[in-house]
Amino acid sequence: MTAPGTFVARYGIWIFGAVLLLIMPHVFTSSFALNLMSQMGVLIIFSLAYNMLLGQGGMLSFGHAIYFGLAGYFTIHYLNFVYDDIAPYIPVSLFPLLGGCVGLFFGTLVGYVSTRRAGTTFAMISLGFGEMVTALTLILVAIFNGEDGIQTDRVVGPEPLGISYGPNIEVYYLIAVWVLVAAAAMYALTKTPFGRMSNAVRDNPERTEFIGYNSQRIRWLAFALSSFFAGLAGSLHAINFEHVGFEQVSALTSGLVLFMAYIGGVGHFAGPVIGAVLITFLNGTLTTYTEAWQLYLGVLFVAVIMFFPGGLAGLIIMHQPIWRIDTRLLAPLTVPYLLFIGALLVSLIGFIGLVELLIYKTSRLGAAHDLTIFGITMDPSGVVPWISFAIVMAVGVYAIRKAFPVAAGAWNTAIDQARARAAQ
Amino acid sequence: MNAALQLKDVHKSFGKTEIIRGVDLEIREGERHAVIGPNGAGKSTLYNLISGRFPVSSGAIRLRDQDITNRSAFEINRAGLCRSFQVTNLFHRMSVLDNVRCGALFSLGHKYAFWKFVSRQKDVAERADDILERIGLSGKRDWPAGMLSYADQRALELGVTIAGGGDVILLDEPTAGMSHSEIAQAVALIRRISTGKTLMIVEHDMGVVFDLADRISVLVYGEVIATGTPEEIRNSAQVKEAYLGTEAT
Amino acid sequence: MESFIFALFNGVLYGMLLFMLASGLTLIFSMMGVLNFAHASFFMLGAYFAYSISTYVGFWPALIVAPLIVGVVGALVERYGLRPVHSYGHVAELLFTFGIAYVIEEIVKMIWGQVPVPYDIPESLNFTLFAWAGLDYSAYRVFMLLVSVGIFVALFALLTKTRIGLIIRAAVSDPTHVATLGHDVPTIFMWTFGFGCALAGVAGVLGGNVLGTEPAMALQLGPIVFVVIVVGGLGSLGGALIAALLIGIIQTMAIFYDFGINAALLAVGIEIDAAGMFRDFARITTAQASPVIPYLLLVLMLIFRPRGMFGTRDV
Amino acid sequence: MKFRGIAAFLLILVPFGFASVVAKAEDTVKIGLIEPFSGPIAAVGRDTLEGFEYYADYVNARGGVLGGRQIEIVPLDNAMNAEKTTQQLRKAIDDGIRFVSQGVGSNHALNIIKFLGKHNRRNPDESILFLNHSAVTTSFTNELCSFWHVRFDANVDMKVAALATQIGRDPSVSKLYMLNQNYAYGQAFQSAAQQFLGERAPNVELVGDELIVPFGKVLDFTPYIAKIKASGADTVLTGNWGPDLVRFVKAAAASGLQTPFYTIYGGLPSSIAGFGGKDGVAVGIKQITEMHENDANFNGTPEFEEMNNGWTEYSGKSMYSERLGWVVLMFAMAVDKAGTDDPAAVAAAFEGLTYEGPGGAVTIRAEDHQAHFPMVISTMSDQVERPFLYNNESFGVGWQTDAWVTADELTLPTTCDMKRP
Repeated sequence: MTAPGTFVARYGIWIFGAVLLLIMPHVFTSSFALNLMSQMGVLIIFSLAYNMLLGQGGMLSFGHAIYFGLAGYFTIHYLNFVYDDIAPYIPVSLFPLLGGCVGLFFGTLVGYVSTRRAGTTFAMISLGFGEMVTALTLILVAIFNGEDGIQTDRVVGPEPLGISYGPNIEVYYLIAVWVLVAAAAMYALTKTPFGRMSNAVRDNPERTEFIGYNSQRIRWLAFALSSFFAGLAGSLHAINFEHVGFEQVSALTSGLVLFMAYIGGVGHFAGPVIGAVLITFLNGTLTTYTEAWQLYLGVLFVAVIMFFPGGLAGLIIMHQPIWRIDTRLLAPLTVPYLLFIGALLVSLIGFIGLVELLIYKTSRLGAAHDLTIFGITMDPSGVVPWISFAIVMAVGVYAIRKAFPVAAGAWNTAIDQARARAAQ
Repeated sequence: MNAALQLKDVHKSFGKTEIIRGVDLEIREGERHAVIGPNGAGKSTLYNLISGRFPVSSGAIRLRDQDITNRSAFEINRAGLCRSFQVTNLFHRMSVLDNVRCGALFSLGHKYAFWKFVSRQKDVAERADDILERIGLSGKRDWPAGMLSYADQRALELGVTIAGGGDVILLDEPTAGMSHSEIAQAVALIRRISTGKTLMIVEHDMGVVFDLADRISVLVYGEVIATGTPEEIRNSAQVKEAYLGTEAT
Repeated sequence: MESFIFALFNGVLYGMLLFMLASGLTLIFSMMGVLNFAHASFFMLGAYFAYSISTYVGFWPALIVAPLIVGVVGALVERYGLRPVHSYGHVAELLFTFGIAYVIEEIVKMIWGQVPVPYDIPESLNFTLFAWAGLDYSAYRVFMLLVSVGIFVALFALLTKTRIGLIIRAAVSDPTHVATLGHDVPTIFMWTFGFGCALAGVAGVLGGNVLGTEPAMALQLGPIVFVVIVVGGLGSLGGALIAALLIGIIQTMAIFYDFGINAALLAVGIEIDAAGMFRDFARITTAQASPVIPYLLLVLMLIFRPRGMFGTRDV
Repeated sequence: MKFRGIAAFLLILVPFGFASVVAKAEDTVKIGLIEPFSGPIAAVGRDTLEGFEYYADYVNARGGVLGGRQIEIVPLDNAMNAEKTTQQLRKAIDDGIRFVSQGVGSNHALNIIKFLGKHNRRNPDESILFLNHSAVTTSFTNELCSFWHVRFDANVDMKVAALATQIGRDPSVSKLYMLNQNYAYGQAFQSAAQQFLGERAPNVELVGDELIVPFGKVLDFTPYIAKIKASGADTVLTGNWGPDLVRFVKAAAASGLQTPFYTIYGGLPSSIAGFGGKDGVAVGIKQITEMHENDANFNGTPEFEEMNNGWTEYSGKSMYSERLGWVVLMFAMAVDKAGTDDPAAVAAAFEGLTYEGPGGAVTIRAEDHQAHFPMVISTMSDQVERPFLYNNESFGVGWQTDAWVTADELTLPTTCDMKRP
């Protein structure tokens, strides 16, 4: 990291991100899109926080939503207390900090016991805590109000600078600012002694003990700091929706953030950002088109684990050595990659067609309607659509098997050329 | 002469099997001390007991005037004892530079700090540059450790070990698996890094042992059967019978 | 005293059902070191296959065929999914099985729909064998108990008394060594995984009609099965049995001998405001808390004795 | 550790265009139906959608509303996630939808009510009316009541009051055991039952009153069955649903417990499919509904018979929540009465609106927008004329009327202090 980066090289991506966050609501102006983007922001923070555990610290948690959700509950309660004049007023803009502290508190507490072990033991303990807290949120109705969750009105107290946080756009910008602050803070953390040692503990916990570090202490610290940012995100989530319910602490949310971080790529700082944006987008829009989006999401997750464990960010980063040397080396990759993507699309069309047919068959036994897939209307009771999609899928899979070695070969050639050029 | 490291009647059993059966050993301040012995004699176990990887069953271990018996590994390391591993034990996904920096961080007082950048710490940079220079990996500082050649990984292993600045150094078969030319380089390296410090080394290659060591201890079936200068060991009938006679390399 | 024995008996019945669920999981872990998150999903597949098959040919053929199909599905998942992931380490394997569990649930919904399927206890065993304290115990429940015991005995014998058991155990501790002896380790692993899944299938066939066969059943049962094998000690068959019985008995006792937290708090002089925010704490009784007890046990066990009651290694 | 991967950000955002598709301006009156069409209980959402579509077709085939405009049902998937409900609500607003309906999951309904409370105040020109078809939390028509909310189902208190009325009348009930889920709904059921049993069934002794951790966490109900036996109860009252009901009934049947179960949700297709008709009949499941197919009232009127037969033909399902029809039919009546599709006018038109259903008059009370109608308590039986049909498969069992509870008996006071715009 001694590369003499110019100002643009070092801060360019951050400025780009800030500008993007600034102009997005002017490009996509609908209330739905605005809400979706706000949610993306919240989940970017949450999945980056989660990746402090999984990607940076090597801890697989099945229960990180606890800190996200509990901070949300706290935020809503506090807002309501302010309404009822029980608690002193705090500007809404600073609530995320408060939520972060709640996350930090619970993270420190639970982390103390759960981080004494790493690996699968840690994963199991997180599962156990997750189940217990979810059960408690349902039972302790006075605090969590069960399935209904609790509600608030975020427009409270004086309005500094005329910002009331009534309009959604103001909340969007609040989230945008916090996304930048939290992402920068978490990025900075990776560069500190703690961040480095967190990586070291992930790679080889035993060795850290022999260079003077207590690996449990590092895991604990990582866990607590990650919970802080998870709490920060949870607080923003609560402000955004003015509601928090048991879903936010449940295994569902824990699983979702795991999906985001992993599909985006845990090996790279920006991976969870990509994952959060992509999954939130799919989550929000695919439901309009198909009932099977959860299956597609699951298949995508399994495919990432099996075929590209680096996630989407990993796919991009594996080309970094090439473009660093010479972007023109990427040109010969175009055709093989397009071939591969084409094959992938063909097999996907076949797969999606079959899935949609099957779903239609099981879910609408009674009424006989026509089915429209990819703009083609067909009679799902006949055998023709089934055979057609099966053939398309078979062709696609065959093409993938042919195209993959070509694409992989092209990448190998390019990287070899890049290395040869670098050695010169 | 003061003892840098002292073992008194150390025992270690795994289940019913006693691996270390009452070891008494004294490593003097500033000497290079080799431990030799046949396979399964308990050399690695002895290291693991000293460095805090396993607790002892009975007995006492002192590092200078501190009792380090059954203390945790990081406490022992902070007291000034550092060790390497027989099987390369690095942070394989991190860069060479970061491996060395990690080794240096604690001892330079940066500990668990999360409010300052590693790259801005002059002391860390100086220490890392110095060590990379000494282990000959300055040119590969940005390589991921996992991608280094075997010999380079062994060198980095040494680098991480000494980065913390501990002055009692335990090396576990540092030349295992190396070719002849690599061994010569490794010995020179070990000599360089251990100058002015106390070195304890487990080694199979007798050439290396007799080349480096000021004194040698022979460990057989969990017991030290002899300690002395290379000359004394070479001429000891007891050692010959128990060890050199059958397994000399 | 009789009521205590009665509660104990019910706890044992329930515990043996848990053991049947967990046996395949502990087998897979002890052989392969893989914590199979999707185990309950294979259990669910067993129940669904049994339902479909039994509508055509009846319960008894389904008891044989459904686990076989589940076993083959499991073996295929191992061969084409888990094996390639193996090289990324145990956490990746855990993640993979987590993903598979998710996908299986969606596939089950696609094929059998989201509404529970009417999978019933077979007529031939649906008669009352004996009654105790006013409760009828059907032949089917006793049959389930016998099968669980049979599974335990058979697995125990398989692992300790047979040649194949020796090879498998050797393969765990030293795969390369076993491979050099001419045994095909990947194939052994594949069939071990398949066999473990088939055991889950058996549990599914027998348990599906008692617990209800629906797509969410895997999600509901998954965590408790984990608790059983972790508390018992990963890889320990006897540990899984004891843990299953322990959890079964504790949960049953907690409901039988209902005991309120409020009473306990009052006993030590703490009174909780009946209208305050923490009033619900006071309302909790052991019966209500009984489904949470296993998780408490899990967390405590992992903190104080991570290898479980009878485990030989940490999780 | 470079941040360059963010360049992918842009690429990913490209398809965002989809999200802001502008609604086509068609001359239909749209009802956005926000239900789970994916996720764990999508089947319920889909059945609801089918019902809405059938009745919308029914109205449209008879000339639609406002002299020829068609009613269009727009499905909006919330995947059983309360936050997503809010999101879909925003989407509905973007698409110019002014009427939304929902009913599965009272937490979702609560979100809608709260959201509309703020939205309709902040944007009076884009007001939205919420037609609640099944969310039963009592407070929605009490302290949380809203001008923008109309409820077509009886609330928990009304249903429990109806059950308590019948339990008080039933001479075979003397000792009652109660088991509920330990969360907001189950606790509400419990306290309502404690109140109404005292008022309407004073001779019945409550010998057990338990709460369990909800949503499928309890696997073995045998200990509870043993407790019921030991308590000497002759009747069970439970608000449970889903696996918590299915396993409870299965365990009761397996242990030979033969005390009738008074339930609210025993008649859901997922419940019957779960415990199976045989166990249901063996235990003696009772349910409370607005109507069931084997009731004498149901088969008297040709109009209703035609409507119902058409439904079964259309969907392959028996009628089990007739009120889905009321929602659409009464909506059409209200729009025509108001003479406009302006939500405020339609909401006002709903007040006091009466629809003559097969079981009697359905009236929307003006004070709290709560529908009032007679309800019927029925017992599961395998000796019925019309067994329950789901997706063209018969469960082999159906319902037989025990007794009706009149609308007057169900009328409870409201604390609603409605603010009208």
